[in-house]
Amino acid sequence: MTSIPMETGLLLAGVLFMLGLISVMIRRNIIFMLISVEIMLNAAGLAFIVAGSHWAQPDGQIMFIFILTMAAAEVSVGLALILQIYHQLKTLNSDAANFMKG
Amino acid sequence: MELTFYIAATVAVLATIMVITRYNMIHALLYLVVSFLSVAVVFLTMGAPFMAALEVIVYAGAIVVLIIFVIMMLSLTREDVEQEKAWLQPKLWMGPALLSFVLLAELVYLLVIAEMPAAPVAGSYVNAKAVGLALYGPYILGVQLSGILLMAGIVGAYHLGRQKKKVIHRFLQQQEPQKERSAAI
Amino acid sequence: MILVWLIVILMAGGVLAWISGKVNRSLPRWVALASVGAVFLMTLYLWLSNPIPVLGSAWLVQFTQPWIPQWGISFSLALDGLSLLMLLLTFFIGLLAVLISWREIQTKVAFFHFNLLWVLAGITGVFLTMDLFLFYFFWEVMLIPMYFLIGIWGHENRRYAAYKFFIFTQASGLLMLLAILGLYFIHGSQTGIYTFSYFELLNTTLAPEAARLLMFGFLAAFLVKLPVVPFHSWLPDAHSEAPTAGSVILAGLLLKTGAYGLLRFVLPLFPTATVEFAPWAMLLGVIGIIYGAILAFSQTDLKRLVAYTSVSHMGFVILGVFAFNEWALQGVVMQMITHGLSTGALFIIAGFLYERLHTRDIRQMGGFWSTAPKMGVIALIFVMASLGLPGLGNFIAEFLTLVGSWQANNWLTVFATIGLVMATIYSLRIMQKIFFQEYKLVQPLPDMNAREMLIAIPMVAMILWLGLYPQPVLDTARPSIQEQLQAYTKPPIEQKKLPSTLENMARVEENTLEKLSEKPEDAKPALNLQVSKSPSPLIPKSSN
Amino acid sequence: MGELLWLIPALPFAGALLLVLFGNRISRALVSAIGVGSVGISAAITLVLGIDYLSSRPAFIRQEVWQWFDVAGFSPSIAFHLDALSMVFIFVITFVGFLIHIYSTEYMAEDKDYARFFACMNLFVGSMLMLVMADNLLLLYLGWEGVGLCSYLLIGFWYKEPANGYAARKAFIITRVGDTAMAIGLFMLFQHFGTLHIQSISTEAAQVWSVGNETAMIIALLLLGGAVGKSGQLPLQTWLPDAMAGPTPVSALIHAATMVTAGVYLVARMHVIFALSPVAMMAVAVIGAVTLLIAGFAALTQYDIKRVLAYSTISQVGYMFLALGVGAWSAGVFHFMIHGFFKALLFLCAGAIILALHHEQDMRRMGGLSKKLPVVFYTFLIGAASLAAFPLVSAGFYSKDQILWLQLAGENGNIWLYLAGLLGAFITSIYTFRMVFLTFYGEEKTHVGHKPTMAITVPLIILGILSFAGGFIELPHNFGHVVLFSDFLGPVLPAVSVVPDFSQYEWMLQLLAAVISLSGIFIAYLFYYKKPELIENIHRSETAMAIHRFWHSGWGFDQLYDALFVRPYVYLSKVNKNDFIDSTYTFIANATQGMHELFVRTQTGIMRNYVAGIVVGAIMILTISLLL
Repeated sequence: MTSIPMETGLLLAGVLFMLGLISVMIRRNIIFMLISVEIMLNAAGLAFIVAGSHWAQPDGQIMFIFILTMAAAEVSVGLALILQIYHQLKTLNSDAANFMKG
Repeated sequence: MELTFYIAATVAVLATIMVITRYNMIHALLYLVVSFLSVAVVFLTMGAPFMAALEVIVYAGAIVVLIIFVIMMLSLTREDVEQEKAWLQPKLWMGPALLSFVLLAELVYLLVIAEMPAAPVAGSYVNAKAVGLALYGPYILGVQLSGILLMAGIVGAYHLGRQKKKVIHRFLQQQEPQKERSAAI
Repeated sequence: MILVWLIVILMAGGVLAWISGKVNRSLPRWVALASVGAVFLMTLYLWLSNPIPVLGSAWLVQFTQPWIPQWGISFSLALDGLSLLMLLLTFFIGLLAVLISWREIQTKVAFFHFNLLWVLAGITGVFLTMDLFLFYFFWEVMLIPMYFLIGIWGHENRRYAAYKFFIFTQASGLLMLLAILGLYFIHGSQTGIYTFSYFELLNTTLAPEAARLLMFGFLAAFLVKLPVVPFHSWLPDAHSEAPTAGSVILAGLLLKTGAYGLLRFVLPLFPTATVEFAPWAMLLGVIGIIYGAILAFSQTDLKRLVAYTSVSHMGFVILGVFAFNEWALQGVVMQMITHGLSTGALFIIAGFLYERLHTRDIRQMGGFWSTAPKMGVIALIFVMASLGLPGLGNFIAEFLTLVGSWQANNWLTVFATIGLVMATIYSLRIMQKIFFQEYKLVQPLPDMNAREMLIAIPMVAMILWLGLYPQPVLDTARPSIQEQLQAYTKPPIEQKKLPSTLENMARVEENTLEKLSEKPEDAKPALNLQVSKSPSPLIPKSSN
Repeated sequence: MGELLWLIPALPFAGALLLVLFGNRISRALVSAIGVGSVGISAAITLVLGIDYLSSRPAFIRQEVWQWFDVAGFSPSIAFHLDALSMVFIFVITFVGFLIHIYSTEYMAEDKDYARFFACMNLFVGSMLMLVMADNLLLLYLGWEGVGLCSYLLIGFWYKEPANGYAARKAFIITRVGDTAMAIGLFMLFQHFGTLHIQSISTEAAQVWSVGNETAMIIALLLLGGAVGKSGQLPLQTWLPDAMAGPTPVSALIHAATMVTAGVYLVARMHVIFALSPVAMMAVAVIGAVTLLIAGFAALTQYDIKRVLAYSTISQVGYMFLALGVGAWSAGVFHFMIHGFFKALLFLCAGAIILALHHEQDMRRMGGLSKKLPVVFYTFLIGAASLAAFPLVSAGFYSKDQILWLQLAGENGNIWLYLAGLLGAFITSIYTFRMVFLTFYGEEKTHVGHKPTMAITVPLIILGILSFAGGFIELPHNFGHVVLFSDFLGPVLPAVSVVPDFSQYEWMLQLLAAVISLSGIFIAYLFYYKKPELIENIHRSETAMAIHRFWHSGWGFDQLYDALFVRPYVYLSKVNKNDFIDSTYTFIANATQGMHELFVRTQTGIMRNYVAGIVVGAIMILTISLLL
């Protein structure tokens, strides 16, 4: 239990985060982007847990709970938005929603 | 225990790679569930069983289910998978992957050069009681804020999820009349 | 309390004018006329009744009420001779502005008069406040309605001009705010009293570098407003695009707030830094005089031409302010008043012509004397005023300024005086292009009507009065000018040069003594007559 | 009687004011009554005051009307100062001015802007009176500038012609150049004396400064600048010939009674300052000498009768400067007075001719007028004789002879100045009688229309008498020795000290001057009446014609100034019409706009790009923090 070095845990979090990040950048499908964001959030939560376990303090876990809450809220709002976009544009292509083009 | 950790970590990474390379959304989501579950195992090895449970219930359970519901509502077909395939050209991977690896490299470098302070306590097991006490003790404000956030999320989701006839902003309408087509439908 | 009333009447009048527009279209005009008239009469009463100076100094009336005491901000107003003169000018020009808009402004009449009165209120506040925070507040108050005046009722290119005006003055005003805050904190850290009060801040001792920086902050606002040459370019646009009333207020009043700020704040607050900066400031003034005059010559837009003459005339102001002696400062005060009148009058004439011709292009004018001789005479008088013809107010102003600046710097004064020749060149061009030459139009140009004469004649009377008997004005301004110069207990000119200056001072006293001794003679009917029987052409005065 | 002093300038001003206010609403008769009457009453008051003054002989009379202003000891008054010098000037101004006003009632009778004309004329006379009566230099400056304004208004009186407007502006601007120099002189005087009161300055300057003081020299030269501008002397003389664009009475007023003599007055009035500086005195004399020659040669070649007279004025004022420059103050003032009479006479005669010939001014189209206009002819002849200094019987002879004599006999005299004066006298008599022969002799070339009536002839006759008789109040020592005039001026202007052992040659010099004058007349007779083919011969030579053109254009000064000042100024102004400083601000605005255009491209609206941007930013920040 104690023998797992913190670096390894953090490295895992980092790798997961990177994978999520890559996916956000390459995907056009907006649902995939949402999924990737979930991966990233999860990775961040993992980093908190790793740190919390290293210090044997509850704070890391509490942060994870907050991230979890936030992820839940985010995903519900995000999905609602996706539905809207799909209804408006009849596509899941995020590039089509470029109304903010300057 | 160590071995468990490494196996779980490997599974998590592999599952995540699978998530991000799938063309079919449902497949990707299944891999995502695998990824979440393996992360939950990692949590267990880290001495956070309560969090592992939450991970399974909320992430692998609620969130993924939510996404699946939505995908079902959109009634996607094989064309969409083909479309996804067309979008996901190999050459697209290069830039983002490079950027991310640079970032990862820097992160690793930072981890390597950092002098890790030794853990003060040998046993790093933190039980649910300690978490609950901290949560409703010093973090009570955070809990309340989370409640508000969830409330806002519910309201927002409800509001956004409603079907409306026409929601294109008047500025956009004036400036980009070609977007009318989507609004007209 | 009367000072508060001045501002309150204007602001309330503005709101009332706006509301009354709902009732009747022409009611706002009357409301505006009544409120400006009321404050004008109040100020006139103040002037004529000569209130006794309070505080044992130049201050005539004071009013202080804490506003935000935590930060040392108070609603502090005070009136001295300088502000009194400026207020008289403000309300006089304000009355004219209301009158000239009677026919010209036909859209959004109520809102126009609201803006007009609020500009005047802002200017009044600027001339009265003795609290730097409040000063900045009023500085902004006069800015925004002016922006609307230009932007809504201006000519073709009004948006551009309004933005330009706003950006220039606002950016420079923010620098002033920084300087005010700097002064506030320096004073606070020195004495432990954090206050924006002008009188308290006067006693701040500043390190030379700090003084220099803070002075430049204040200068930024005032020099842009004045304007001094590299920062003048908002003025021609704003003046030429604004409606007539806007141009008149801009030229007559807003520019004067810059000059007033120099006199009231820069000189007493930073005596050493200003002395250091003085040669450069005077140089800027001279450049302004010459540059403005050269540019005025080639303009074809009448209002733009007059705007550049303002640049030229304001050069005299800064030249005089930084000469640090009473002649120059009296000249500056006179210049502020007479320039307000003469340039205002030229803008009014441009407005009259625009009403008739719908153009400001002087190439399309000419020969108007034959059909509009009255307008010709009035224009001639003000053109002559602007070139500094003796007998009209501007001459006194320019001559005193130059006499004063000569004591400070000979060569710059020489160049400034050359500016008078250039003033002649552009002024005569105005007359030539508009009133002389062959008459080109098909329709005869109607001469001035009764309302227009009602506007023009008081201005003519004022400019003549100021040219022939300016003493009441000079007397009113004297105590406050001496007050501003107090920081220069030893004026720099006395230390640097002129061994004979002391003699001059002695002679000055001698003169006043003699005047006293001549008083008994004044009682006789032929008091002013002196027949010398002595064979030598010595007058008794200089015999001692 | 001194209480009436203020009325002398006030009446013309009041007349001008009335005419400005009501001129368009009252009848012409009333306009002329106000216009002529105000100056007439001034003249009458001058006469009364003059008699009073002569009988009581006070040093001066000073009347303060009110204190103008008072700033820190600088306290000029609206106050008038009457002494012998101003008396002479007031006399000439009011009387000659009055006669010109009478004359104008007929000359301008047809003009539409009758009231405006008289308003300006009154203002002109008033300003000039203010100038010569001022007790301080600031009030003098008021009159000084007022004169400039009126010259502008009157030269450009017929404003529809752009050329007239140009001439008017030229006059105002060029004289203003001189005024500026004078203003600087005033600043210096104020700096040193703390007052601009003329008498105090005069007394103190003599005490404070010794002869040759540098400050005194600078001040004197600056004042000279002002004088040169108003008096049409080198180098600011170019406005005066163009000033002929105005109606002829205006020219008469400018040349005889007002304006051009202001410079002479200023130098005479400030003679204490000038006397302190030999350099400045020399400058005055040299400017006078050079000007009188240049203007004389230019006059020889003019065809426009008024331009001949204009150049002759420049030349004659040059004589006055010559006199002032050697310290012969009263001789200069004497010549001013005589010149005032005969120049007014000549101009008014020229005006009568022009009126008779339907506004024809070219002498080549005149001729044979001696029979048609006898009064004009005889009076013109008197004036011409005076201008040409016809010996013994003309007033001009005595005044000019005195100046020439003092060039040699005065202690500041100089043989070169004398020779210049003598040559000038020779040329003067040539061009004067060239004018007479071309205009009045030969065959008639233009039909005579308007015959002058009383309003024109009476002033001519009066002026003719004055031009004839005026000289007898001051006669040389060896010839009657009448010194009424210089005695009169004695208290104000010191007499010139004469080199003692020189007086024996006086009669020789007078004879020389007489011979010069007569030979000039003879040459004019020969060339322009007896043998016109001589002129033809000259006209055939290329060189002669080149010189002719050069002189005709007034020695090319106009072209020179045009190239040196006018065109560069206009160019500078036009090229920068849109204000290059503004373009720097426009540049800032455009640069901001450009940056906007640049950065707006990054806002693609595509979310993936934004994410990539965030990543790049994160990498950059991390890298930088790692490197540092």
